[in-house]
Amino acid sequence: MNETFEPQIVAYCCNYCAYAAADLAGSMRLSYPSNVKVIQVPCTGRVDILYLLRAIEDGADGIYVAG
Amino acid sequence: MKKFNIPHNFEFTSIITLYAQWIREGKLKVNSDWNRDLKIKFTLQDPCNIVRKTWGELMADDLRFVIKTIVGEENFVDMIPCGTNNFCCGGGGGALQAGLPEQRRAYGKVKFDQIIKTGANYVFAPCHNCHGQMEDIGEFYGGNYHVVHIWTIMCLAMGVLGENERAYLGPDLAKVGL
Amino acid sequence: MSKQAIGSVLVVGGGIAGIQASLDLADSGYLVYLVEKNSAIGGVMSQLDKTFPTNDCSMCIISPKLVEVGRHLNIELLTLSEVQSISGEQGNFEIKLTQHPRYVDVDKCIACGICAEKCPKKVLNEYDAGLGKRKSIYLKYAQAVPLKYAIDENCIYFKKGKCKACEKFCPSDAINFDDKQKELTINAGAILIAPGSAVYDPSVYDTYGYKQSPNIVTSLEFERILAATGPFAGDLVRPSDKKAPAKIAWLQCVGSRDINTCDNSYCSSVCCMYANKQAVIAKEHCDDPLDTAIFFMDLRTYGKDFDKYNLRAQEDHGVRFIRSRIHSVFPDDDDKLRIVYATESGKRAEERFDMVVLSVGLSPGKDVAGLAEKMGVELNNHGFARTSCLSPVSTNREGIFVCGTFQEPKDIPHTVMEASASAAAATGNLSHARWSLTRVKEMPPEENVTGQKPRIGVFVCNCGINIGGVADVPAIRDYARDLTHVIHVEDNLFTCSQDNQDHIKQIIREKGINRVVVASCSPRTHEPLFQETIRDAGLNKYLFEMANIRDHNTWVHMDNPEKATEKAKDLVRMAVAKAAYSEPLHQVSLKISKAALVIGGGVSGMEAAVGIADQGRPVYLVEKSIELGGNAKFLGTTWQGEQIGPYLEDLVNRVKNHPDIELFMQTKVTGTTGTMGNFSTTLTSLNGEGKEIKIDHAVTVLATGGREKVPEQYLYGEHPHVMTQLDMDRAFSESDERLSGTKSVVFIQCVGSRIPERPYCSKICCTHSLKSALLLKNKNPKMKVYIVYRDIRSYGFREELYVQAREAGVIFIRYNLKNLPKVESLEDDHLSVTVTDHVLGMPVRLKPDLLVLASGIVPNANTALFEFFKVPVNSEGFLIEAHAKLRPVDFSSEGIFLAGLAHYPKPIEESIAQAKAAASRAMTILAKEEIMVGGVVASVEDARCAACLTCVRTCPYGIPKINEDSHAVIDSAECHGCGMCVSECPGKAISLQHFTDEQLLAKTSALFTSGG
Amino acid sequence: MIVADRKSLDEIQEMIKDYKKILLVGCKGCVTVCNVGGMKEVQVLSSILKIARKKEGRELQVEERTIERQCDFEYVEQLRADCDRFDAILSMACGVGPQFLAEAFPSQKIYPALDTKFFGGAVQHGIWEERCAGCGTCVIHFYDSLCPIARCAKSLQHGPCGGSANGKCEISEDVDCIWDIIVRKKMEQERLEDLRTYRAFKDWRSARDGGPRKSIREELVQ
Amino acid sequence: MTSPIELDELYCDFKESVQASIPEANLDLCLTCGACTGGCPASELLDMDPRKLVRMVLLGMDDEVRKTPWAWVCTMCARCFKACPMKINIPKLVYSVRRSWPRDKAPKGIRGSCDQHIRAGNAMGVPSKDFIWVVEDVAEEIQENDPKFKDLKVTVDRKGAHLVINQNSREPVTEPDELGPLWKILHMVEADWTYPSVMWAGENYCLFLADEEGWKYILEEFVYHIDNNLGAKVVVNTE
Repeated sequence: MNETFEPQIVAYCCNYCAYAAADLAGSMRLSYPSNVKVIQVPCTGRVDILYLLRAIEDGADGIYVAG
Repeated sequence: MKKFNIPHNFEFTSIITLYAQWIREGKLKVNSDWNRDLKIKFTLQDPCNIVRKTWGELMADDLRFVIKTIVGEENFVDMIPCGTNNFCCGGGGGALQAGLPEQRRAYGKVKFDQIIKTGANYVFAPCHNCHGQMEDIGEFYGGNYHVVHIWTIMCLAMGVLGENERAYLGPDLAKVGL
Repeated sequence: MSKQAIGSVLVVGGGIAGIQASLDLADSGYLVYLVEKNSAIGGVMSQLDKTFPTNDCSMCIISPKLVEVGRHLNIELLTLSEVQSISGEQGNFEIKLTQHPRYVDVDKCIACGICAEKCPKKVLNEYDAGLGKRKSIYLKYAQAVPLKYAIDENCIYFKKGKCKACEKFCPSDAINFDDKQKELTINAGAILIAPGSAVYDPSVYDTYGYKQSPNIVTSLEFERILAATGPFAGDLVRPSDKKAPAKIAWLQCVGSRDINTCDNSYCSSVCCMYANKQAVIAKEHCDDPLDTAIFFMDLRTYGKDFDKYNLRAQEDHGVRFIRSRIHSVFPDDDDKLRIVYATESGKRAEERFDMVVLSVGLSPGKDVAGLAEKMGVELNNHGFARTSCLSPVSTNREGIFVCGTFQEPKDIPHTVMEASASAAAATGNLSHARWSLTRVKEMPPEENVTGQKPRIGVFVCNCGINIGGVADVPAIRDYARDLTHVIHVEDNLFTCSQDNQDHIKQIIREKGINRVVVASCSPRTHEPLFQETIRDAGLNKYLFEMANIRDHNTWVHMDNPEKATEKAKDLVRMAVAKAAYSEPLHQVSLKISKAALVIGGGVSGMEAAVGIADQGRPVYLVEKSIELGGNAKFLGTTWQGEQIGPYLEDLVNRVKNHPDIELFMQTKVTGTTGTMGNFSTTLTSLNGEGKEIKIDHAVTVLATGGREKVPEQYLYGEHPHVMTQLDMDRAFSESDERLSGTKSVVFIQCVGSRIPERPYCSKICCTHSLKSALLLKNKNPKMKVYIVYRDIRSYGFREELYVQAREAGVIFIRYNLKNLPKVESLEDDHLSVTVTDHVLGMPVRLKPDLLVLASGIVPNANTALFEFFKVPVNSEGFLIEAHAKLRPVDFSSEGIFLAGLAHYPKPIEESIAQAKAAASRAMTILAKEEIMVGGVVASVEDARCAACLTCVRTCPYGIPKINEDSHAVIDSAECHGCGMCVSECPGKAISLQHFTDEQLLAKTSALFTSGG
Repeated sequence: MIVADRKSLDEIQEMIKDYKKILLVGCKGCVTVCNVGGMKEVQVLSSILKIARKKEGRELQVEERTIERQCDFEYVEQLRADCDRFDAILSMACGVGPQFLAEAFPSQKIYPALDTKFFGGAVQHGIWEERCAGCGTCVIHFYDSLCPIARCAKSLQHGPCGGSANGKCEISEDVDCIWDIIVRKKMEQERLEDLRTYRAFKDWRSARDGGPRKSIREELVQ
Repeated sequence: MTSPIELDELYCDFKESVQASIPEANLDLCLTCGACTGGCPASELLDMDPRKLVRMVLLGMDDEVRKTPWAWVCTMCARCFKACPMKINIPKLVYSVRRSWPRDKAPKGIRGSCDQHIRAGNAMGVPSKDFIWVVEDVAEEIQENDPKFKDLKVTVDRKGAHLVINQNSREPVTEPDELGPLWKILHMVEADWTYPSVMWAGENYCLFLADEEGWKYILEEFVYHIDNNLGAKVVVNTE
């Protein structure tokens, strides 16, 4: 993996825990790479395996499901 | 007198207050023309006993009014800090006779630094303890300033300062107003 | 109390206290008159940049509430008004008000700002704490509510009779110079005073030279310097030369805890925490490292997560904390400021700073004494409202209540709690006048957009510097222009401000937008606000999508603006992709139960139960032990010396004999289902037969409490003379023989608190030890009493106890984690405590007859119960509230509230306030007949359903059922909208509205197509 | 219901390795109920196959269809229109499905994506257990509706074998000894004697041993 | 490690005595906040500072308090008192410490000056007549060699004079020439002033020694002399 590799990572975050945590990381001004894009779901239970597979099919380099 | 509540029917005041009063009343005609070109810098030590511990800001203002009248506002530099918050010179409370010169001089270092910071050639010491102490720390720490009473410079400004009354003046003022 | 009580409440003061109280009152059925003396509401909180402990920017969390008050049908906002006189009594007050002229017609003014541009007269801007300037015709601040200009008294026309520039240029000729002062008379059933307090003016401290150097600022001025709307637009620069500072010092206790230069002997409670916050936030504003030093006496970070915040400030952000009060600040060359201070060991140290912030305290507002007099409200010796700990929000006058900093300096979470509490107290006996004066809002008919091609409007927000300062907002806006279905794009400074809301409504109508995307901050805080706005424009509120380009983007990628801009574009593209598939959804109204379930029979539980029952709603109170009272049973007096015993007895009786309270002693909750409005919980009695009862209720209040931690150190349990504070209280009440003949007593503070295993402060132990020490000294002044402490946290007026204790000769010795006191039992079985005197640095030994350990508070273990209600707890086991700052009594899941020690350790007066607040919050639901449900819920497509029972089995709330013609059915009123059944259903028969597969897949794939 | 498991990915990939365009057909019957062959599982498998193929750098087109059942020709007919467009058809139904498809579309190559296992039920969501071996003559009423034919490794009908130890079958401790359960139940009901009644030996011809079977209902046959 | 101080055996007698004589001393209220020590030039001298002194008093370490020579280094300038949030009168505490010293142990320089002041009315111990002689001698000199001041009038004990000036004893004894300037100023404003002969010196070493009897005696003598013998209305403290 050369250094210029910019992975595209999609993160399914549940509204109450992970999404709130991501907000908190923002208000605490922690910093993390910008390759992660958060998609808000009511609960990680909502994340169908199909989403993960379709994401990979579309070119995702990593998927993060946090709840 | 209040401490022992000794009855007395006279007021107690300071000569500084009188100086200021007399200048304001015009009785004491003095100005700072003499120093307009000489531009000799003066600073002032606020004696704790007459400023912070008793008359406070009033005395601080009177002192500055008198001094600015006799040396010119542009030639006066205040210490930092000054007025009621000024540091003590270290000579008060009998320190000069306390027999602890090393501590006294260490105490006076703050005052010395203050004086040097102003860059003034002369320091007004309207109190004998301050006068003695600042003289001493001046020599001890090698300051090139001179310590004078207000009356000395006031007489100089009025051109009435006698030749023998210039012990505390530096060479720059030795001849002025003779 | 006369029957014809009026169903309205007067709230004096439009700060966060007045705002929260007004919202609670208006939402539970009362007309509110909110009187504010300035031209807009918001109070001191609106001037703050960021707030602790969450670091939210103050404006972002208050503006939704400002807008809500501004648009609330049942809140009559009376700005530039003051109370002249009041008459009448509880239930029926008549209040005379004077409304000063605004000289601007509020209906016509569109706050375009041209008048201010043209106005020649410049005056000091008090909103910017005098740092910046504003015009004589002004808007208090950008997000002000009401967003209307006003002209102040220095206007040239008033002074010299000429100019009128504003009138010439005003596009909607809203200027009205002959606007007169109006006298209004209103009637209200109760009055609630929340005028707040004044920020202390430190010019009397001549040693600090506040006026001499522009780089010596007050903490409020520093907030303005940090704020994006401040005089330097958020750049942290020195006022003297506008250069970025390298070193800043904070001096604590300026205007507090001082009986020499000023006469505020109390502690202002908030300065330690805001200094922590300001240091952390200031560092963020500087590119190169900023050295921050806070000079303090006792570090009073006593609230929830405050100590953690402080530890983070020290360890992660490198803020230096120097325990030394400063004598003087000397101006130095190049506008620097020199501070000479004594270290803890007495050595002299000296540092030069670029800026000095004076952490000024809070003192009574200047016209507050007059107001109190008009109202007949007594003040205490500090000039604040006098209240009793056992009825913390009531004043001496029936029907008049108080909350916020007018009662005592306090932080915003505590203020918000008190605001809700006073709302409940105020309407304690106005319940039958509920909904009598309130109005109903008719929404414009909803446009039917089904079948229409999507026409998306994208609004990109700058949020001051929060987004605009990092990402290239115009580029994001232009990028969005050519995304599919997008017909309108724009960017604004503050999308959430009220003028922008009206602007969005107008654009929606003009351009026929049928989907709206806002790229700004977190939907968790702002989605309801925007949804209501587009609903007001006739669009169904679900035709809306947000892209969080701040919390998830600019705030966390500050070091890489290009990447942040790219990511913002991706997030906007994803949001637009999902918005294209969004469908209108309709909520349906659902009858709700009237009852409330309160769990926990301590003071908090009982106060909440009585609070709700007094409002005429039935309450089920469940207590698992055999008697009511909780910890209060062991307490002697409040810190103000009020007897707790009689109060508790009276409270228990009121609970037992209250017609609307059904008591379940020795009963546990063994299961619950349902959602807000329709919970159904099974209770099991523990005394033998274990009979079960199912009760239906609309809301739940968790008041499960906490208990004193049993100390594991300092010979507790091994030596008879080592006791905890409750043991000491018991010893006092039973005049235990161990107390007679004691010659020396030692208290050790922070036993089991503020340590790595429990990194929090239990908040009450300092006050408790001080109270006990004073009792001992009163018994025998000659007795030697020592308090071995780390920080004495007698915040607010409790500082009086600390002064009295020292006056009585109690000796305070400070220890720290690296040098704990050593407790041994000598051969003659006498106790010995060795500790290092923090001033002399010498070991001292005490031989106390009694050793009292100020042990901390731990929450009662209720993992099963919390599991039933699915409420989260933090790492120490305390319940996590919805929002630490502005929703300290709610949970994130609707309809459940919390109060008392289970939330965080707190003194009894704060527990009572929180319990009443819970009651008030509950009433915002119980007051209604029905609530709107549905929206984001799952729905089944019968044709695809194979009745395979997967959904029935996976749903955590057990809601899906199989009906007679063997299809699954999900009751939209019950469904929590989590979507687990949707992703598990093998036949793809269920879809979660607003989060359908189509929408989420579109959002996911949008990330990977074209760009990103 | 008929319970099946999905074949491993390698096995499926091996089957379709030569084809570029396949049709993946799900069945809304038993395999949906046991979460292995419904519309969701079809989409998931389709995606997995495409990703696997993409990793090999070869392209694969998959179309997805899910019909009511694959064990009735009328439903199978719905695929007729498109069936020729594909190189092969992958059926995600129980074993019956691929065979019916093959019978309906003899020229098309049909492959099974599942391994059909047994008749059974879900003792818990996600765990199915065999209950019936389809022996053709049900005798469970003799054993208090606990069928030793299906649930005993050796289908013994007259008591447990020597290998039964503390309720577990000798072949694996995950398998309960059904006889242990039968005897305990009889003892609870104090009707242990029932097991002593003589019964004729079992006629296995009605089972698989008697060759492939048919079930004909004259009244329904046109 | 030095053995720990047994606090329970110490009793704060000294603190009680100070509180008794100075009720508003507020000693107990000390927050150990360090404001005094931060602003005191005498901090760290002799390993002592105002906060440590107050702390020793509060802990009852009376003999260390009485023993520390620091009491003579502190000049009682009250800069600590100005900033102390609890208004603790540390200067008066130091005064009390000085008072608790046996007279013969106090610094002999200060004791000497105080004794001489009691005896001779000025700290240098110069007899009044010598003071009068010097004054008259310097006055004559000025009258002779400066025509502007030929009718300069310097009097001692002149009844009915409005102002009484208390002159520091250093000038008349060691630097007589320094007396001139003040006289000239007083002359130019035609001030109606005189020197007192009794307790004429302006300094006050008995105060520094904290010898209350001596200090009281000097004042009484001085006041008696002014009110009864001179009847002056205003007493002026010189620079």
